[in-house]
Amino acid sequence: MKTEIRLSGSGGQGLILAGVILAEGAILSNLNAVQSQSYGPEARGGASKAEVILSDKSINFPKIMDSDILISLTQKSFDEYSKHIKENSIVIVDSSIDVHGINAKVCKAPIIKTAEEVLKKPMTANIITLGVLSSVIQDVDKEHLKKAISKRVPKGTEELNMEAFEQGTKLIAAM
Amino acid sequence: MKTEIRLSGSGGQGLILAGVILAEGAILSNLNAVQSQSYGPEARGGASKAEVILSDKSINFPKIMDSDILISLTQKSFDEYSKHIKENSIVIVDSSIDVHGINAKVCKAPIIKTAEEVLKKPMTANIITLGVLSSVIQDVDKEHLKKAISKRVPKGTEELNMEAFEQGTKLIAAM
Amino acid sequence: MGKELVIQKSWCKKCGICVEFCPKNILDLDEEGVYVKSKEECILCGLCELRCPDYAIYLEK
Amino acid sequence: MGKELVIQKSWCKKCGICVEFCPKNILDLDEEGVYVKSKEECILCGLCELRCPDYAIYLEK
Amino acid sequence: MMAVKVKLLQGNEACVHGAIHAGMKFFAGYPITPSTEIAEISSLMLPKVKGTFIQMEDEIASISATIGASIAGQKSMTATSGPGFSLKQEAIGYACITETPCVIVNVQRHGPSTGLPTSPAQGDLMQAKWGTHGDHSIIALSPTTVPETYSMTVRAFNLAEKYRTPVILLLDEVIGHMREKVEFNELENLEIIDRKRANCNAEEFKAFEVTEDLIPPMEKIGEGYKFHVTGLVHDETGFPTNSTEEARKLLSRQTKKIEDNLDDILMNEEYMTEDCEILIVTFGCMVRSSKDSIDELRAKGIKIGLLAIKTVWPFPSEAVKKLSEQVEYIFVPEMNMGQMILEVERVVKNNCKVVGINKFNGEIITPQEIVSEVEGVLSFAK
Amino acid sequence: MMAVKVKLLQGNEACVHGAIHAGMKFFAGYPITPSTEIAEISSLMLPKVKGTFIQMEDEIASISATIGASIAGQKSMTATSGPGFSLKQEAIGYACITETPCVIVNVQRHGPSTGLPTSPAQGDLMQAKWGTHGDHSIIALSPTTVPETYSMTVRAFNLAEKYRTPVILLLDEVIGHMREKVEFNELENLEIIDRKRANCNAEEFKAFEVTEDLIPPMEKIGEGYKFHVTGLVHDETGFPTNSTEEARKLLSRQTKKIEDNLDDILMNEEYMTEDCEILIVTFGCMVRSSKDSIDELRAKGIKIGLLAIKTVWPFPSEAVKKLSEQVEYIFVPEMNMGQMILEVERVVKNNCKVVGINKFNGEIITPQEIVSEVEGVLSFAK
Amino acid sequence: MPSKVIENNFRVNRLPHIWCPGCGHGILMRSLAVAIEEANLDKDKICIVSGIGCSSRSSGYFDYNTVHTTHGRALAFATGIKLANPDLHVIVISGDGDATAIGGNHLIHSCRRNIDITTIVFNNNIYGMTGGQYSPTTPTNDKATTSPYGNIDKPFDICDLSAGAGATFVARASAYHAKQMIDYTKKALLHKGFSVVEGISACPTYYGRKNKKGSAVDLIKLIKDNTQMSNDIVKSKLDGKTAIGIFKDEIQPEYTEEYKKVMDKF
Amino acid sequence: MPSKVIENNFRVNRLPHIWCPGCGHGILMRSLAVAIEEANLDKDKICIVSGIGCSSRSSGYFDYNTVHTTHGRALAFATGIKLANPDLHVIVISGDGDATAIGGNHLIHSCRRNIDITTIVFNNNIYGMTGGQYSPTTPTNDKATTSPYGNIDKPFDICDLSAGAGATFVARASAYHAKQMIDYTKKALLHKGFSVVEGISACPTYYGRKNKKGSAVDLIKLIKDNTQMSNDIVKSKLDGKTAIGIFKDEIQPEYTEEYKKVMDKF
Ligand SMILES: Cc1ncc(C[n+]2csc(CCOP(=O)(O)OP(=O)(O)O)c2C)c(N)n1
Ligand SMILES: Cc1ncc(C[n+]2csc(CCOP(=O)(O)OP(=O)(O)O)c2C)c(N)n1
Ligand code: SF4
Ligand code: SF4
Ligand code: SF4
Ligand code: SF4
Ligand code: SF4
Ligand code: SF4
Ligand SMILES: [Mg+2]
Ligand SMILES: [Mg+2]
Repeated sequence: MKTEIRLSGSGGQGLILAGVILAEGAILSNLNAVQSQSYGPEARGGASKAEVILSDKSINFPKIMDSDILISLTQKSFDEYSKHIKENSIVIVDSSIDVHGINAKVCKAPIIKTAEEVLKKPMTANIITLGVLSSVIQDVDKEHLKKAISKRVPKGTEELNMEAFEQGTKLIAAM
Repeated sequence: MKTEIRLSGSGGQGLILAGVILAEGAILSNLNAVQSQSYGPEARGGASKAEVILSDKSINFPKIMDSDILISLTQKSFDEYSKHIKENSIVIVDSSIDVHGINAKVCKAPIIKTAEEVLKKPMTANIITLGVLSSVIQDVDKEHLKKAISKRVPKGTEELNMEAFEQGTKLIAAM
Repeated sequence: MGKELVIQKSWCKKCGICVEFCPKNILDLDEEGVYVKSKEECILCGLCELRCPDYAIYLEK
Repeated sequence: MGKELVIQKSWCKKCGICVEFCPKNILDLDEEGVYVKSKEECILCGLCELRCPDYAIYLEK
Repeated sequence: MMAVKVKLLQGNEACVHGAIHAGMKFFAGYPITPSTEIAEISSLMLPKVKGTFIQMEDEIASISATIGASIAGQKSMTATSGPGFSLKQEAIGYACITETPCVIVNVQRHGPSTGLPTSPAQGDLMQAKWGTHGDHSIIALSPTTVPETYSMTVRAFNLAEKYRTPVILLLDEVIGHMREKVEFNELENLEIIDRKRANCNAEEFKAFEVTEDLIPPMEKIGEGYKFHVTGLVHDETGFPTNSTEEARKLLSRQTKKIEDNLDDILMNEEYMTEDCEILIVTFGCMVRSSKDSIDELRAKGIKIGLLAIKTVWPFPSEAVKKLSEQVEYIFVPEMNMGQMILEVERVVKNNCKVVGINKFNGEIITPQEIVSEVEGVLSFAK
Repeated sequence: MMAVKVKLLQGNEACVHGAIHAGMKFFAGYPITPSTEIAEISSLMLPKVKGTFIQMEDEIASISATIGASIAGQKSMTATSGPGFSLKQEAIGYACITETPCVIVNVQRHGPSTGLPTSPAQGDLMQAKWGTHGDHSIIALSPTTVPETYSMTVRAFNLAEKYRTPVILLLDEVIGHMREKVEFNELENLEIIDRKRANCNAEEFKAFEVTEDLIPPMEKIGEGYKFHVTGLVHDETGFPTNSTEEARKLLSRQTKKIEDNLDDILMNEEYMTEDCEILIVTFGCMVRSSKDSIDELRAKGIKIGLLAIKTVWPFPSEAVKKLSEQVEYIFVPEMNMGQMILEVERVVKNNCKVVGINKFNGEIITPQEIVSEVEGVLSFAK
Repeated sequence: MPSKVIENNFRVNRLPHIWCPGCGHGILMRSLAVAIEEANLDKDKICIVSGIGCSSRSSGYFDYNTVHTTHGRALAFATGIKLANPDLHVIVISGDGDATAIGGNHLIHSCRRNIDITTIVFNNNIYGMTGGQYSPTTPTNDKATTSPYGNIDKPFDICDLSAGAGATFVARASAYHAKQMIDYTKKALLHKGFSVVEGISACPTYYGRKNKKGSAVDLIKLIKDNTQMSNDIVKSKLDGKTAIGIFKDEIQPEYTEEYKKVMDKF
Repeated sequence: MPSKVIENNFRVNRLPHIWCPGCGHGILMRSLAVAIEEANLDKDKICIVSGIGCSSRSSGYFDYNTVHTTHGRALAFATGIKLANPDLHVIVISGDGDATAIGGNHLIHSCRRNIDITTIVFNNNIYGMTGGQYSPTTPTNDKATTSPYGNIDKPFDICDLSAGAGATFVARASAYHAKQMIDYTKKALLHKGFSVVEGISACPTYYGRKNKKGSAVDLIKLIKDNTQMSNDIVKSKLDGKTAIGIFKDEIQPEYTEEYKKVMDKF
């Protein structure tokens, strides 16, 4: 079992942190995990991408060519990375994204809207995303994910982010 | 024909310049010449040594192992370098030097005394030395040596140095 | 002077600096960037242009 | 104070500094280095020691 | 059953954790991508262990302070990337000739010059050996996983202390920035080696004594053993000398103390080499791609194995030579224009064919690329 | 008969004379033994040819100013020795990636670190190739006589201009400080090559255009061709790009422009090789000792010859390989712990035996030492 | 369509620049362009030289001759460029780290030589490009990624340092004081000798965030609050303010002219 | 038998030193030893650090812990030594070239940090070790082997520069003013923070010869003639003199103590 997950969006959305938390949740769940990201040519803004590989075996090559699961929070990142998905893979996108002609199981979820309107904090989009993901990736224990979240998010925002996570888990159920 | 000449003395005596002038006189006389010196570990004072190789063929290895002609203006340099002379070589030393048990043709000349007493300029010892040498090294034209002297000595001291050279040539004749 | 306020919205990075420092307080941001709330009130002082880090707002003849 | 002028001639580099700056002008150089012309005139001021770059002249009890 | 302590760490993070485990008490650095996290995490962790972090004004100052701290008796480290590594070269030579233990991390990025500053590469391998002027020996280590970055940093300090020598830790952007599971139980038991101290009194102490093991004991400043350290050629006492014989002795000893201990210093990993007819020789993050490619090629029936070189300098000539006698081809995948391959070629002579697989565009070589390169060469050979 | 113009020049002096002949109009340096005379004589001569001399605050500033002056359109040079050469490494990479012609002189002295600062060595050979981080090509030349120092400095400028690349002139203390006869008549007629200028107007100008010969034309600042220069990976326009494909293209082209022209760039001298069964391969001042030793060994009936390598980088693999097929032994005398021998070994594989003759104590290897080493090996082999 | 001053001085096809939203560097970069316009310099003769850093990326946007060099060494490269062609207007753009950390020595020596180069330092009190480490101008006690417990270093005053080292024109303005920035920069460009204009900038992404100083707007307001117009650096400090003004403007022998006199001896 | 102060502080078996006859460095080196005696420092805790140059060779003669480093970097090494063991008395000996040319950046940053190190600069206005090239302190118009037509550079005032960069104790004496040299050096050693004492030296071999300024004695007399006792650098310059005095002496937070506070948080 090896799952290759790509989280993509724009600079400030915190998807790298989401990837880190996912990987941490996974190792707490006794899986192997490798997380990596590509930095832009400079630290400034622009697109952002995190990659996480989960496996029960050891993981060598640390990068993802084609993903099993693609998450895109922006149209631009979707257009770019939907080109690099495996057959029969899963694609999770924010509802704002226009998905066309790809051969995958697509889940649209109102991630950004939930962050802005339900949680009133746009920066929670990354943790909501994790909530969504947690419903798709069964091997990673939700409790471990939560543990990883509370360890990695800024002090004082733990509760808010727990709430965001819960909201995320509900989004996919609601679909 | 290859002649290996070592000029040795103490730091301020200008023997490197003498070596350079000798080499320059030699190339003006259509010989090949290589001049080199060893610098101390630092530029400060201490012993000084110049080496000149003259030849009508091309000269490869630029250093001297054992000399054909050794010049020493100080006891210390004589003690050091008289160990490295060829058989039947020529050794020219200042009269102040105590020469003992070496197998060479030794010429003692009052170089320093001449500089101090006749020319009243201790720093002319190097050029006096050249005068002495010029009588020993026949292949280098005296006129070429003089030309080299007037080119290389500090401006304004040309005449003084010509006189020093002439005095030098006389020293050996006087022996 | 016949100058006019011009906005090149595609260059606006929505930092809000022009909005804050407009002496007439007539600028604001929307999703895509800066816009003028009431152009007629603009006194063409050029402070927005002076301080826009992205050259997205300026006065031009 | 019971001090005395000492010279370690082997260390002297014959720069002449002590000679120049001795207030009593009682030092001089020969072939081997510095020497005292008239020790009795020495006022043990220590200026020679202070400025000798080679520690060849000094006062000692 | 003992609870397994696991952490998700970045390579750069693991490096600092390892360093602190090894006893690092001083870090001086200057930020540069992709090594910056090593400085950042050091600034966070060192005060907690009564260690010192300082951000110096540039890379030269950083390595100088690092060497100074080690002379003063603390285990010390600096970290940088290509451009900074170039700047540190003069001082690396000083650490060599003064036999000052310290660890210099270079998290390699694309070059030359500023190149693609956030992209990975392995273009500083040769520089790690030859970057400073004059003859000298150097130890350089290159890990392939995050846990290994931890243990290898400990090892870097240990080798530095044991052999009184600077040790270069050659990471690359891939290893430095990836996060991976680190299991601490074993790592926390890693042995720690401290420099040998004098076993004589201050009067008898010679700071660069020629001992039987060729490694002079090293004292701390401030404890009565007043000694002199210089970048000039020096004799056993540590004072400069112009003796050509002392120069010869000094440089010979400093080389020999490394060469006599290759058994201890060299470290390789072999993977499926027992029966292999084709061999991959590589290092750093390329070991990861190579392992995947080997699994794939083995599945296709190709008898291929791997020699993963962990101590990249001194180069493990004997290990490579031995395997070269067994195989027909050696492939050397590198994220550069061909550096380790030069050493491999020199060592294997005509024993087998040597083929480079190179990428120098800021991208990691994929297992697929290795597979197809190997298959291409083999099919062509048929 | 034309009057023969001869002068007695020091190697360092000949270097400056050659540079001025080649059109040097800018020198920036920082004093260091044994290269200092190059700065001193430049300060004396340059104002007379309307050129500029500046003593900068350190070696990094010196090479940076040198590169700057070349970008501004002047032929420029800097000179240093080991420690300074180490410091210049970062900027050398910048000159490589920006393809800025300039000449960097390293008058080698003993190392590592301060070593024996006034004694000769050849310990920076590998550093000349590998000293800076990241992949790059470099041209390095090493003369063996004073007249050759003159002509080779001219050649260094010519190659720099022709191939838009920094060129390293690797002198050693022996050549730099010895004085020898220089006959000017021929030297004064040496051809001078200037950088290729654009043959288009400013609008069409691409500062890093991929031309057929792979060498982009180079314009001067201030003449209307407004261009951008960066140490980042850049495309033909000269502006930075993150394209991995452009990165590959850039580095490939910069390597290829050298490798495609080895015929023009490489330069060796063969001495008594026609019938030789034993070969000496060496460079710099060691060529002089070797020639004398060959004369002596030939007199004893030993068929020995010499390959004197003048362009030390790129290494003349083909020439060495070819001769290695003819001989039984190659001896490589070097005033270091064995650097060129590594290249020789790599290239000759099993063709013949390779033996190093090394001295790293600050002394030149004498002809006698080479003779006895060769005789020793041969008698042992019998 | 951008404004005239942008179109006339920038490589518009490379805009918008890479800097973060609200980064003060954009304001300072425009100020320089306006100053160049107003100083009426021949654009073919302008050469912009920069080091490495967010600030130093500006060279690529100007439509003059532009040279993006190595970290800290811009002034050394610029010295070579200026000496090789004294007709050029050589302008160096640098960051606080580039100019005063790794590049500090080249800065003080350029000041000392009084070579006719104008240096603009975009001072955001942080290393922006590498993600927010403290710089030699980060105020004591401030946080940065390498001073998680508060910075214990004492900051340089760039103007003080430059004046002390011998620069003959020294001034400071800011991203808030863009008018003054233009004015001082123009004067610096027209000054014969080595001139330094410090432009206080703002890095919302790292400096602002690390120090909880709010948005880009907040940072610009902070500049306004923490400064006062004054030509007296020391007195302003006593008021707890940073002085905005021209601190030094004097004429002394200029390096390339002095060198020309040497050449003219022959 | 050398004098007590020599015997107590030097490695007598390495004397006489390598310097030329009349070299001012010898006088300054003795002054430092006397100052150390008078300041009553624990000699086991003294660490002398030097760079490369004639002046920097002095480290080898002192019978303390001594570290002879690379050219220009002594202060960076010293910073590491001091931070690794704050109990040490770290003293840096440097030349004008070592401290202000290649080492200029480390000097100003050490000043800025106010780290408790005492730096003595043996300023002979020339690079002595390499044979007489001009340095950043060579007066304008003077000759050197690299300024055969007269130096066009403007010299640094080492005290000005250090004070401007943040050193908290700054003084100048000379080989002529050996008493003051001892006195100021002693004060510097006892000062908590970064202290700089410039000692005007004399290089008869290169500086003297190149500038036809006569013998070692003449050079020392010249120092006497060209200086005046004054604590005002600027005013002295107006008189055409170099000031001998203490120019700055203030207490500010010291770097290793500040760092200790960070450690003490845990
Ligand atoms: C030799 C070298 N060291 C370090 C770096 C990494 N580096 C790039 S920019 C920078 C600092 C930038 O700070 P500053 O000059 O203040 O510019 P800013 O980004 O804040 O505008 C550093 C440390 C480098 N590129 N080269
Ligand atoms: C990196 C490096 N560059 C240059 C040198 C050569 N060098 C040695 S000492 C020196 C200057 C010495 O001048 P200063 O510091 O004033 O000391 P002084 O000899 O005058 O006492 C130079 C340039 C060196 N050793 N290392
Ligand atoms: S020109 Fe002045 S008034 Fe008009 S929008 Fe801009 S800042 Fe406001
Ligand atoms: S200042 Fe410029 S970038 Fe910022 S909001 Fe206004 S128009 Fe947009
Ligand atoms: S102690 Fe004073 S008086 Fe006596 S010799 Fe020395 S300087 Fe002269
Ligand atoms: S000062 Fe010292 S070295 Fe000079 S002459 Fe006097 S005793 Fe001799
Ligand atoms: S990181 Fe800071 S300095 Fe760099 S572009 Fe962003 S805001 Fe500007
Ligand atoms: S060269 Fe000058 S500085 Fe060096 S020892 Fe001689 S006199 Fe002193
Ligand atoms: Mg900054
Ligand atoms: Mg000096």
